[in-house]
Amino acid sequence: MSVRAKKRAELLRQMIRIRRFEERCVELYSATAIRGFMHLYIGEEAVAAGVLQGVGPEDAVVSTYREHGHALARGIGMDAVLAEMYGRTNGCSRGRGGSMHLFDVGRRFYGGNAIVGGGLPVAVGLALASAMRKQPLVTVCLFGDGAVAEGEFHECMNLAALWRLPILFCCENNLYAMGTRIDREHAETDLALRASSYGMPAWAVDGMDALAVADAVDRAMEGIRGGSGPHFVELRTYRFRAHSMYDPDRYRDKAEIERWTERDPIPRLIATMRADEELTDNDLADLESEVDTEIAEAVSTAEAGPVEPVDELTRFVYSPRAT
Amino acid sequence: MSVRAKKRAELLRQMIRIRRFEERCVELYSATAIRGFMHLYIGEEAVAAGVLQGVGPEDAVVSTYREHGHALARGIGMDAVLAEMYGRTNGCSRGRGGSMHLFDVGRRFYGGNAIVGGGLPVAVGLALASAMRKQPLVTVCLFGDGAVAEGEFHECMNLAALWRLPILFCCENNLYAMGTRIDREHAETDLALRASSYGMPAWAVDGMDALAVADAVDRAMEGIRGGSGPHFVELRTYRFRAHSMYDPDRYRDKAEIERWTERDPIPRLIATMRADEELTDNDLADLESEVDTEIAEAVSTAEAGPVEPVDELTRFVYSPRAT
Amino acid sequence: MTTTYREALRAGIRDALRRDDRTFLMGEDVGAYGGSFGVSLGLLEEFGPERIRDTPLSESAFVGAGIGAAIGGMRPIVEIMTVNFSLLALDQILNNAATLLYMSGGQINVPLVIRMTTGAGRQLAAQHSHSLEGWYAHIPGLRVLAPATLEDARGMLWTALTDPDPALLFEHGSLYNVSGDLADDAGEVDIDRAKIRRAGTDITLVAYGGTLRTALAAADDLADRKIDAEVVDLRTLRPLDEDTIVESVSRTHRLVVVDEGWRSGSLSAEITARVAENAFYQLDAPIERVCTAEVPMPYAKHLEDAALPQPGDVIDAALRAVG
Amino acid sequence: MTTTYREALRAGIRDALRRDDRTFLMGEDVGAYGGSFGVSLGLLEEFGPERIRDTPLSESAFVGAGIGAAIGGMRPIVEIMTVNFSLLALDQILNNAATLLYMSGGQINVPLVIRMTTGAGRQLAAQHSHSLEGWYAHIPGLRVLAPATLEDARGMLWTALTDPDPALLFEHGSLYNVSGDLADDAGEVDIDRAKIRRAGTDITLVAYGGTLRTALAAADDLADRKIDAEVVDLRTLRPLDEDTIVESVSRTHRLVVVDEGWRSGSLSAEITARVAENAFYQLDAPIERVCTAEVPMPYAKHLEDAALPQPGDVIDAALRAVG
Ligand SMILES: Cc1ncc(C[n+]2csc(CCOP(=O)(O)OP(=O)(O)O)c2C)c(N)n1
Ligand SMILES: Cc1ncc(C[n+]2csc(CCOP(=O)(O)OP(=O)(O)O)c2C)c(N)n1
Ligand SMILES: [Mg+2]
Ligand SMILES: [Mg+2]
Repeated sequence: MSVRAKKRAELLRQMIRIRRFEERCVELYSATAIRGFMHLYIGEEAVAAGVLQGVGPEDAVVSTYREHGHALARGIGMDAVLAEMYGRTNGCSRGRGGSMHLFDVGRRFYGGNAIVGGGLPVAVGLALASAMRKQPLVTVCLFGDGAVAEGEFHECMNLAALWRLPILFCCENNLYAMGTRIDREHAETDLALRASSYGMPAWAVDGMDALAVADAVDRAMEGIRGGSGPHFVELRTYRFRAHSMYDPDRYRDKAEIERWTERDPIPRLIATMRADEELTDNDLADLESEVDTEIAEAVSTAEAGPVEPVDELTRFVYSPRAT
Repeated sequence: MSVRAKKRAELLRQMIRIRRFEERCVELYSATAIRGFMHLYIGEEAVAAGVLQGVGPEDAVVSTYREHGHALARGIGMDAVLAEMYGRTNGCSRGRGGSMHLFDVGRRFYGGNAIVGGGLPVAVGLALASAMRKQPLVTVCLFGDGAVAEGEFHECMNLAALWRLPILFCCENNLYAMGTRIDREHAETDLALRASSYGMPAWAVDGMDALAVADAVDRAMEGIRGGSGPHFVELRTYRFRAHSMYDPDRYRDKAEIERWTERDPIPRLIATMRADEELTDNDLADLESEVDTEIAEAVSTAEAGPVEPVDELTRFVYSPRAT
Repeated sequence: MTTTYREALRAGIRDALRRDDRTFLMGEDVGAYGGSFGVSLGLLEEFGPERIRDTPLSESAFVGAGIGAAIGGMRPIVEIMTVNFSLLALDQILNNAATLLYMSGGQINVPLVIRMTTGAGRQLAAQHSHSLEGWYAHIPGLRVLAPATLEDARGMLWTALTDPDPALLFEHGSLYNVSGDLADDAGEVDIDRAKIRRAGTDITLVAYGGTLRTALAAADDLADRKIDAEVVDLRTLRPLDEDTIVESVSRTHRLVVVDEGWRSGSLSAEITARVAENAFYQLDAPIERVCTAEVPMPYAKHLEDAALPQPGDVIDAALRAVG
Repeated sequence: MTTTYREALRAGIRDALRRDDRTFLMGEDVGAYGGSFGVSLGLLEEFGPERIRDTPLSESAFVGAGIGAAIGGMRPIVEIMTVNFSLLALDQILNNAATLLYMSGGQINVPLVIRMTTGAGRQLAAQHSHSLEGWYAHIPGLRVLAPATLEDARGMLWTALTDPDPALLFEHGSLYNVSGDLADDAGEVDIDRAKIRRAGTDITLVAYGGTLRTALAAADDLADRKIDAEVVDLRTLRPLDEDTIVESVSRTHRLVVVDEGWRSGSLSAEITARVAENAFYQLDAPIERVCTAEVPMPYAKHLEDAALPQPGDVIDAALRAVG
């Protein structure tokens, strides 16, 4: 396989993993195996796949509560993610975090922040640390269009640009912050334009096209690694599902959802790969069945996962102190 | 006198009132008649004079802790301002506010906010109220270059622009936020450019030129009253004195201060008026002596002001409740 | 009429909007989405987008705008989606809403009501499970309300809106679906006094908001054990109705405080202190507090249950006290 | 060596910067200005702008950046100019700094120290006079320190920096100029235990930070009246050293708590509650609290004095207790 074909295959694989995983999560939520807030990524997979493929193993990632896709594409085991959503000790946050708070320090995946905009300052600090430590690393920070309205966004863009920090801001613009459409949350709806007003390279990309996302991110990462400071990419995407499992989704037009569904990133990449003869029906079937197996195993692992003893409730509030 | 000459005379009068008042305040501070934080406006008078002349009597004004000039130009009595700084009951905030918290609801002067950026949301709300009540009024909000870095600035610019509120943002860019020079607080130091990225008319003005400030504000107010939503003017100015009475001013070059002092707005306007034969030596002497009298009277009033009885300490925490 | 807590709140808001055209509701997703917890569902259709006003994700700006609008003559109801996000607006609440009346020497009233959801119990984990109403009850200048019943859900808003001072209304997330009977014309309720929800002679259980049901459940169980518990619903957390508490304890001589806040520094501490100060010689046993464990709230159900005050914990505490 | 509290703090910071090159100081005006209260004066020259890092006015961003930098391997000291402005960063402190370790199931340490000035007494009025350390002491996951002596000013930072968990250091504004003797090689201090600053047998006065001097002054006066007061300096506000307090009260049987917070819901309430719970049968009189009046701080000196805890108030309370 060519390098290009390999890359595409990997993008497809990640997208399908995320999609099928979350489809399963919906069932598990209905079956009450998963509880709390759960925010689905379905429809937005091209962003996770395209962004995370460009992030080096030592680079840092900061995400939001809608982060199943980011976590999986970052390489956190599906079993550890699902066990977390089951609230088990073998979960990637030991059952304390749940769907919104996935962590994996080994993979430099720093969550999983459920305060809109709350991850941005932390990401700026991670970038500051690598800059001060002269490590050639990039911090990648993912957040939504809604977060752009928060004060922290502004403060962080300014700080990152002022200090020329090695950070990539990835704005997942899915056109809605819960039920609020972008033109009712932003005076300037061109978010890349907003970002560029801080004096950093910023542009918008078709977030339904995994290849375009990957290319944009590769280009941005190159710029950042080359020392040209923070970059911003706006990934124009759409969530096919409601905001969370609690959301009756009254505020969107069926027609709008349909229009976007036609741009589903998975069939789209499949079509491209087929046209370029990089993917056969067999390949796809293999991939799907591989993913099925992975999911089945994740469910078993999660179900078999031990429950934290209640007397461990206060563990990790503070570090154990040397005495 | 022509309308133009009258306007200029008034600008000059206000600037001289503010200047002489604060020069006196410095003495009174040394004499410990005034305490707490005191932030001088000396050097920036053209902004207060130029902005406030354009504000109608029913328009609202929101200011900062550096607001002696705004308060005086708004028409709050010098005696009420000074009595406030003395902590007396005849002060414009009944002695509870001090230098940083001057209020006069009758003149729709809503303070006097000492949290940097903290006045902006309130101003947005005042503008929202007049818009919802269909009153043809404008809210004028004054703040510094430092405030532009705060998250609240961003949130408020967006909200005002999104809702097309009748508000004038006046950024007093005196190049420093305490000891921090503008290029160390902002990635983009052109603050008008920053503001225009929210899609509102925004431009910079020579804040040492009272006439230029007045013209810019008149133009902006016309736009806002005409229904074209929020405007932003950046007033490029300089404080001749330290940030506050506590500040030893170690961070600025003497040469820089001198360079700016040469652009003192008061001699500058005097020169213009003289050149246009609008001002004689006598006029100026009259003006100065009028102001001297006003100050002397203010000092007497403040000194004679009663002190709030201590058992009134808890008054105004809550409104008296009808029972 | 059978109704839910959610519907009672909605009826209260609808009453207010109909009664006074200066009243409007503003917050994230109050309009098209119908309110994050469905409280304002249908109001957009009834009152239109001017009065049911969706805001961007900008807690500081829109809470501050509520303050400004109140000053400007409106009677805003601001919804902060949950108490967790209110931290982003805390400066506006503390330094403006609660302070302007005093700081201006009695000139500026802020007739604003801020509603928000509080509390845990739905596996929303560490960032979405706070009970911080105790913090707000620390702030002079605020009135802090916690409706625990349908009557209060419907009527407290009414009373609060007639108050010229700012009020905060905490709605416990676990109550929205609670249903019961409520008179069609239920209206204004007293917000000055705590209320005895169950009379008893052996021990006083003080609770509020989400913990009232916990205390009542415990009281039922204690009754089976021949312990006759009195249950006091605080209703108003600031100013505290100390008299009702002290009076009850003076009859029962024993006290358990049930509070969903983290134990150290929660409102339960203040109640304990008040009783220790004012009914010390009435007490026959140490005061007991049943609070939330001092941990960031864990996601896993069994851990969350262990962290939160349960009827069993209240029963144990009561038994120790009568023991 | 004679030194001031300010110099002791500076020496502590200098020690830290010399000892560990992962340590840096970041905040508004810590560099060129020398720190708002002069604490970091000269450090910029000694350590350069990378390590003495001025930030824009962006409390949320730079506090969050401190969190991120700590996670990323640095040992940041973040200065928030005063506690008043810390509200703007409270979300970062509560929802990230205090929570990440727990929420990640033990993966993420945040070895961060945040310093800030607290307290009133200098006529800075309502927005600049808060004592909110009691609020921070409510947050699980934080260590909250209040150095009241030169030893602690110098040494607490040292100990806090060796702690893998986040710590907050509250410096009372009225202490900076206090001078006294301090050993040249003064270093690390215990931050786990409260300290008896004056032994006594008749009554326990509990104080911390700015109120320690008030309590000691009262104790001197009480001695003249043949009342031998013990003065306990809390030093660490979270976790509270309950044992030392209870042990002292068990000897003296009487307690006055002196706290500059507003009375209702201040730390004094928690201390009262702990004693009421754990030393109830040891008490011979109701517990007394001497706190700040529940008002936004007024500017006028006589009103501010009346609002704040004074030695006379402590004496009166003690006399009531020994009654
Ligand atoms: C500060 C804050 N305010 C409100 C919320 C509630 N909330 C959770 S997600 C969300 C919408 C965020 O939209 P966006 O940033 O576009 O991300 P998306 O959900 O579309 O991925 C809101 C309002 C929150 N979590 N944090
Ligand atoms: C939120 C907040 N942070 C810090 C401060 C302390 N402070 C007071 S004034 C000031 C500088 C503000 O600069 P700018 O906005 O340019 O106004 P200027 O003083 O130059 O008029 C600072 C840092 C404050 N009052 N509020
Ligand atoms: Mg979105
Ligand atoms: Mg400035």
